[in-house]
Amino acid sequence: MTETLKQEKNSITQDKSDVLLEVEGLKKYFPVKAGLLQKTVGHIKAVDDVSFAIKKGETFGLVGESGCGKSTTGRTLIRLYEPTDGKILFEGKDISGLNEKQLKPYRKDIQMVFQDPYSSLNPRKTVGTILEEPFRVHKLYSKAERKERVEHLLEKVGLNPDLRNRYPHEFSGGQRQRIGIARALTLNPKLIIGDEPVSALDVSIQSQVLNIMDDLQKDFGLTYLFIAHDLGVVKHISDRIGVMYLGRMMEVAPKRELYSNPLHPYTQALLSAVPKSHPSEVKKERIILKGDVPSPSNPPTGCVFHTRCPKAMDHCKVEVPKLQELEPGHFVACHLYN
Amino acid sequence: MKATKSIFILVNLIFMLFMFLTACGTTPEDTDTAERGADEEVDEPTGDPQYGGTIVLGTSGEPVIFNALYHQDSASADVTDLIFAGLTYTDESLEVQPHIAKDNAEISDDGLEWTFELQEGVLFHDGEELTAHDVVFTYNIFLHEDYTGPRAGSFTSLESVEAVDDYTVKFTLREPDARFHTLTGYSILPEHILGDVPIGDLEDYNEFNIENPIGAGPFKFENWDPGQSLSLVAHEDYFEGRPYLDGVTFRFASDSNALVLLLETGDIDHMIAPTSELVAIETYEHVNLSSTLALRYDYIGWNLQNPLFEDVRVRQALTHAIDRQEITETVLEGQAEVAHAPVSPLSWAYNEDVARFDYDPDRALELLSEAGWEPGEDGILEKDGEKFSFTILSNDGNTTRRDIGIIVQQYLGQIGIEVKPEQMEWGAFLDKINPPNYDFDAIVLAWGLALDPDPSAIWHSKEIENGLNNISYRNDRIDEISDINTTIIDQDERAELLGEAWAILAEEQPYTFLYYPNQFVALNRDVQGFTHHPRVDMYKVNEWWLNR
Amino acid sequence: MTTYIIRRLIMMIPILIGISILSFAIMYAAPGKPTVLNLDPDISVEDRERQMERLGLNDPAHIQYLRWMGNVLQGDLGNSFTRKQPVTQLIMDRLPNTIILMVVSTFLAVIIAIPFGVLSATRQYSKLDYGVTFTSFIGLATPNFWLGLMLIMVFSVQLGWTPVGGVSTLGSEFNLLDRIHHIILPAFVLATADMAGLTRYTRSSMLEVINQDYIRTARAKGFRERTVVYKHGLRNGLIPIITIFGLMLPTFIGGSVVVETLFSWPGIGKLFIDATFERDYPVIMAITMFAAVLTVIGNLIADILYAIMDPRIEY
Amino acid sequence: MGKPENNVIQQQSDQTLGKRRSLLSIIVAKFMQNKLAVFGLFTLAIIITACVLAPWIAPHDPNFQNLRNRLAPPGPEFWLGTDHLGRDLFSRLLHGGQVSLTVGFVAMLGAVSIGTTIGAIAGFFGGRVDAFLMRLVDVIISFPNIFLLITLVAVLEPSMEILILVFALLSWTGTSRLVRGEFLTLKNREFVLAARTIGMSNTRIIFGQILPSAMGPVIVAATLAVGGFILAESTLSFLGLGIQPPRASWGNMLTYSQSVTIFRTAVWYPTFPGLMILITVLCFNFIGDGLRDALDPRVVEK
Amino acid sequence: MSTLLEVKNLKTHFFAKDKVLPVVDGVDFKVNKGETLAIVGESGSGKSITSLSIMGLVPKPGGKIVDGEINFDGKDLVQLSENQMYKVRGNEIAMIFQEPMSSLNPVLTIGEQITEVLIYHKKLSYKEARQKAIELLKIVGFARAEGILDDYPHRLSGGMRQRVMIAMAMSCDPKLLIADEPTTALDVTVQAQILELMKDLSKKFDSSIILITHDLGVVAELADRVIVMYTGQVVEESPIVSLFDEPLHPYTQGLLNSIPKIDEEVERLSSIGGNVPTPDSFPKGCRFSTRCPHVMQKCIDEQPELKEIKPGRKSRCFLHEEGVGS
Repeated sequence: MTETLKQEKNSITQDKSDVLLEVEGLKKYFPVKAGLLQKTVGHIKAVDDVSFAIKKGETFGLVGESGCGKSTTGRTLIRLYEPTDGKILFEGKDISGLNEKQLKPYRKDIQMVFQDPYSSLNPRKTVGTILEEPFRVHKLYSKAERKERVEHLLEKVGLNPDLRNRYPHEFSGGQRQRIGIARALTLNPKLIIGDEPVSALDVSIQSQVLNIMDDLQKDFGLTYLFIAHDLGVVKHISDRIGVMYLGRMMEVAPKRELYSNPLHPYTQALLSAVPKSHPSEVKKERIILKGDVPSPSNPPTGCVFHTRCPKAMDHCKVEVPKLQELEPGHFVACHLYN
Repeated sequence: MKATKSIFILVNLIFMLFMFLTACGTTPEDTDTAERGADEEVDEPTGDPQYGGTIVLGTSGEPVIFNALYHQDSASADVTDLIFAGLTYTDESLEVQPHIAKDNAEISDDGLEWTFELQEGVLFHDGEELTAHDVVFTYNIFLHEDYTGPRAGSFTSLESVEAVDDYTVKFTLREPDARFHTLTGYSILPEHILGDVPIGDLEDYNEFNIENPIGAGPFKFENWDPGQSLSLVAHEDYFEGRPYLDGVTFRFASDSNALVLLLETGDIDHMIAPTSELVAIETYEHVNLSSTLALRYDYIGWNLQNPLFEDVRVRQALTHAIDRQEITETVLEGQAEVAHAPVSPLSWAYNEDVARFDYDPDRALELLSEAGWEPGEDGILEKDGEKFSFTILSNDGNTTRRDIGIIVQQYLGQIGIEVKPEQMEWGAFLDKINPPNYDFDAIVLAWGLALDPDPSAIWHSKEIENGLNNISYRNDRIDEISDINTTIIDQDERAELLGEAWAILAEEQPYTFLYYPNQFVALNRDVQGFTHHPRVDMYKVNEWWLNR
Repeated sequence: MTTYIIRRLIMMIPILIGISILSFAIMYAAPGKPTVLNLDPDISVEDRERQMERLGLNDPAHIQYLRWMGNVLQGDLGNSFTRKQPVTQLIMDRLPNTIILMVVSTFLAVIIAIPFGVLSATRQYSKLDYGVTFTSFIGLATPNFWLGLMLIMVFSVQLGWTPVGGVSTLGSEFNLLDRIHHIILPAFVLATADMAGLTRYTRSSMLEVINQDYIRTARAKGFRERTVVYKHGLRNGLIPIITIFGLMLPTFIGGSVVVETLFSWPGIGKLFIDATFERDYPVIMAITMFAAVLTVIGNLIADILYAIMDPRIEY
Repeated sequence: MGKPENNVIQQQSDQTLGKRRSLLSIIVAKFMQNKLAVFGLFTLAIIITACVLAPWIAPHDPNFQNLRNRLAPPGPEFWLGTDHLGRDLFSRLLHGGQVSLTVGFVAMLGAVSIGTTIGAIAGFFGGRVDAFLMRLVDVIISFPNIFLLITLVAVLEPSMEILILVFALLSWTGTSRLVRGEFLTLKNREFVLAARTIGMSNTRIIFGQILPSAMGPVIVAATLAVGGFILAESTLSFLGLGIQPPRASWGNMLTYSQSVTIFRTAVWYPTFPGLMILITVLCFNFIGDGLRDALDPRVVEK
Repeated sequence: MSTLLEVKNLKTHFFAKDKVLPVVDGVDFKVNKGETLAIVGESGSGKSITSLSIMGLVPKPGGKIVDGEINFDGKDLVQLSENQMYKVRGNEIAMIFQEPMSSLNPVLTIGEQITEVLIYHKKLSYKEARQKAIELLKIVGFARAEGILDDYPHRLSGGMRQRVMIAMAMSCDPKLLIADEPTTALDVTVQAQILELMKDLSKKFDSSIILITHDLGVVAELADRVIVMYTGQVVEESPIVSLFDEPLHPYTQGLLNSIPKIDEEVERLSSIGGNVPTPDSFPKGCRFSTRCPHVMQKCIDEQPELKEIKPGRKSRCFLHEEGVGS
């Protein structure tokens, strides 16, 4: 059932009317201050000119290594950070410039699930209080209704509703992450941004949570932006995937296309670096990247990947490659394909 | 591990021992049996005076400047008294006596011309002779328009001073001034050193004032170690003969408590002893206590701008209600005499025959009742719905006066008057009580009396607006007496007039005069030849000698 | 680094100006004027007035402040009102005493606190730890002046081991032993509270460090516990102490007020107290500013030391 | 798949229900482990109770003087003897404790409220607001505290209220730095970000979300501050600037230890207030130390 | 193949005020010379404490080895005095840790931290030690090794620090290297670098390695043999390939199935329900009984033993007795 649904979605990529969120040229720079007067001497270009679109009901995966700007992208989208430049079109309306008051209605529509199950729940409040908070902020429902809804949500994420009077410390990591998901669901959002929601969990718990997220997507018709560094997890949950490196989008493609036919040298290296899933498996020749990710405060010129790219050309040092659609739905930012 | 354990035990032991020592190590030594006489003199000298030795004088105030024309503090006065000499001095019976002058002033019949003959051979520390020109130089500074010191006001009656010859000096007054006697004791400055310094710069002329004062007194300035000590050495050519002591060292300590400890350990030989520490000092076997009546009285001043105290009967009642006898016997360890008027028994102008308002709470209530004050429901006196309630202010530095505020609260409470004692820091206290604020109900304070008994500075109504009459006392007869008494040169005649003033003030009770306290000097038994002066701390030190 | 220091020095300026304005304002608002502190019937109203004029006290507050500021910028701290001497002179006479006292008590505090703090941490929950903890708590809870009084009573008066007060024996030539003899009690009293605090800080800082991963690494390298604690632990543990240390500096000046009074120690703390009571504005201002500068510089030095001790900090 | 999962839920809830421990009980249990802290709390409770009940349990009027019975040694009538004005020391000790403890507590409340508010604002909003407030803190910290204290207390009349005010106004900086530091870390904690994503207002985030989590260190600091203020009052008393008589405070009673005479003839007089200060401050320090361990967020979150 | 290390019935318990936490509860395994043994388990399985027990670095106070033997190269490490252990740690057995960012002392240079081991254990002079350190750094892949020596750890990236840690661990040619989650904190491309490096080194130095990890991918890359730990006990022991081919214990099965893989696609991940029980709430019977899909009454009542099921393969499960197998 879902299999067919997903395929359907893939086939209508080009239909703009189905787009829930569109990001155009998003930039988030953090100033670097130094010197006598603490002037801004440069910027950490955490997110630099990133564009992509998420369609209603799909899961868009965002992968990359630490420092690539994937989390910053997520946090900028939900306006925890002020975007430096670019548009964030939610259902066609640009929310990048709205102030907190104008933003409030959209707060219901976009929600976030955080990485750390320990710090994402206020340790001094009961689970019930945490889950009722969104209702109070938006002045929704009566007291009784709130309680009922909270219990319903807890059930939905597989927790016993009787535990609503417990404090977060009484729960295990996986349970807490479910509570985090439940909180994101309280306001019936359209889009949920998952910022590494399972990376802090043990393997056996991780799969529980992924399954719950899958179930909820079906039940509530949710759209996910799923940020993660684990390629296996991203592959499992996503419909389409964007690969980021040093603040830039390297490649965007439907998941099967991406994993079977990675075009960008970075994507290729990334995939080849994933450890074998079976000891007797023979890997295609592993591409070992040299060195480390450069500092985002002083990114390389031209293509940001050229310093580590096994296929780098002189041209790559000079010109920033554009993200272009090589095959339908498969976008790559690389000079190799010019 | 063993080692650390024993360290731990040791540390604890030391700590406990320490606590124990401090708590129990100091049993009082038969303090109760020590006898204290009001005018006890130091042991008689045990032999003939001998030369040599240095004594250490403990003091809590540090001097500021060694120039009598500019200093305002007693610590400076103590030192300058030893370095400089004046034409006259006031002896322990408060009589003016000649010093550099051969005799007391020869006063013309109209009282306007005062002539002094100077002794010959009086030498400054640098060997120059002190002559009439130095006297003229010194006194002309007061008269100079550029003079910046605080004494110009004292010399308004002086018109000029001139040297008749090297050893004769003549003061010419504008009008007769009985007080002028007391002004002739000022330190004589050396003209040969200061003659070229502009008068306007003299106050800041530290080369002389602080670093190297040169006088004709018994001791020479030697060294000042700020904050710690100041040493003087004998002036070999002192005109009254070389002092017995080789030197005198002032040792500065933070407060009288520190001084008492220094006295106990023998680090200092002399200190002005506070009444509150007598009990301790008496136990020191190496220390003698000398006491004499201080030229001072303590009082409670009633702010007469406050309607509460308008009625003289109320003021009298307040005095009746306070057991001054008990206060002097207890808080002051019996070392004080109850006071009745604003004049010291030591003064030639003292009048014993004034109204007395001894402790008599019943009489107090009667008087208050006459004045319209009757007990209200809560026991507090009321009149026209007003409660008899006020604040009594004292300054926090003086524990005795602070305690008196508290004691008075209880005494007056017993007759139904509500008193709130309050203490303030001295500067703030003065700001509050002085013009233009007069912001107080009652104050506990004391007057250290000037050598001249002229009452005008405190009691004349013209002093209300800007002077020391901050309780706003007003009495025409007092104003009159104040105005004329200084023009009467004859002491007996003046004493009679002043006696009338004291009687009026005692009757009117603008103050409740509390007591005349004794003052004490604690002196190492080795120090001989000491004479206790009621007003001058460093009195005739050239006659002191050490029996060591 | 240099840029950082310069920047910090520049940042001091507004702070110091702020402090100077604040203290001037408080002082000016204070009741009581310098020259009327004596109720002397011999001094006439005119004489008082003339003195007010001479000291510039009749000018409006802001004029007085600007004049003071102008003089300070030219290096002139003015003359004391009551002591007739240049403020610089007064301070220079007393400052060495205060500095010596501070240095010795700091030294005492450090030399006692750090070893005990480290021992206490490395033997957490041992008898020694409890002993040190308890003793430092007592040190923190004892009123400083009371401790001083008791020590004087016991060691100076009862036992006669130490002098009652002062910097040196009167009239003696400079003598190191004599100086030590005089300074030991006041320095100890001044150091007590900080000593106790420092011990606690060292302990908790070391406890924090001892649980770090790199300590485990050092142990895994097979080093003896002593090497682990002193080579790998202590340097890291001392880094936060440096900050505390910078903050301690001003408390020493503050504490010196009490200790100097107790031990008749002629330093600037005692001078300040006297000046406050005398409303000796130039002296009050000078000492306040001096203490403020010392505080700010103390913090700066602490930060610089911090950067030297901790290679992670780069400016 | 559905069945085992439900099964699991059941098991989970049983499990968690079994080891239910509220936050408070964890903190209390942790605190109780610290023997010194418990001792401190117990002793302090006795002291505070005695002082609060002073008007009822004090055997004498603390201000009634009997000048003829000054500095009487401890005895059946006056348990701890009398002072230099013949007042009952025990009664004064109890009433003085009221004053000292009030000074300590109220000043602490003031300092903590100011410090918390300013620290919270600076830490939460950051940027210029933070820079300005921290410069203000720098000024006050760089201001030699005791000097300002002396000047202020000298200038204003040293009543208990003024003393409290001055203490509070000068002592908030530590708390504000502490709170600011906590806010700087906490404001980026994910539960705060979560609160922002649901559109919660800043005020609510500051007071409802961050502040409760930041209170741990503040409570510890506050506990220690009470003791600190009691000591500070006694130091000011030593300089003649503390609580003024006839009102008794431990500080101003202790100052009589300065008098050699009293030390020699009535050593008990300053000893008792001294001990009370020592013990009380010690208790506060013990409690603070215990709370530091008990309120350590690592304890709660792990 | 000779045995280098044999752990027998190791019990490391933690003592809290009112309870005993059996964090490591009867662990048995062997490491052969030159072999890489992986210890796999989720958090709370006791794998890290097992490794610290071998090192004699059980966190104090609280932790204590209460029973068992650790026979290493002919001596029982449990019985060695602290002084004797100093000679073993860092010299014969070296260890690297999970957090490269915090495992190096921030105030000492890289050079100081490497040379101190050599000077201490191998009694080299400073100069020799420095030379050797440069060699080691070159081996772990630093081209400019000299330059690195005087750098402080904070200037290096996570991957570089982990290399430094490895260089440090290898400096005394240890017979056994314990790597506790050596790549967990690293990015996947860096992890690949480190894994390659470790493969090379294990060959080059002929050291035995105990690799502790929760990541079965890393295990698949590096290990020869695997033991799977759960709640302080070994639940399965197996050569690497057969474990992946045919996991015996239901826990291992669940673990393998719940990992999303990049080369397979499943509609729904299988998962192990529930949570890992904490040491104060271990069930009475089989410790996995609270989560096991095959749980039987016997499992709740009794603890199964670790038994050899097939040659070289052990499992702790009653299912094998019943002949149910996998």
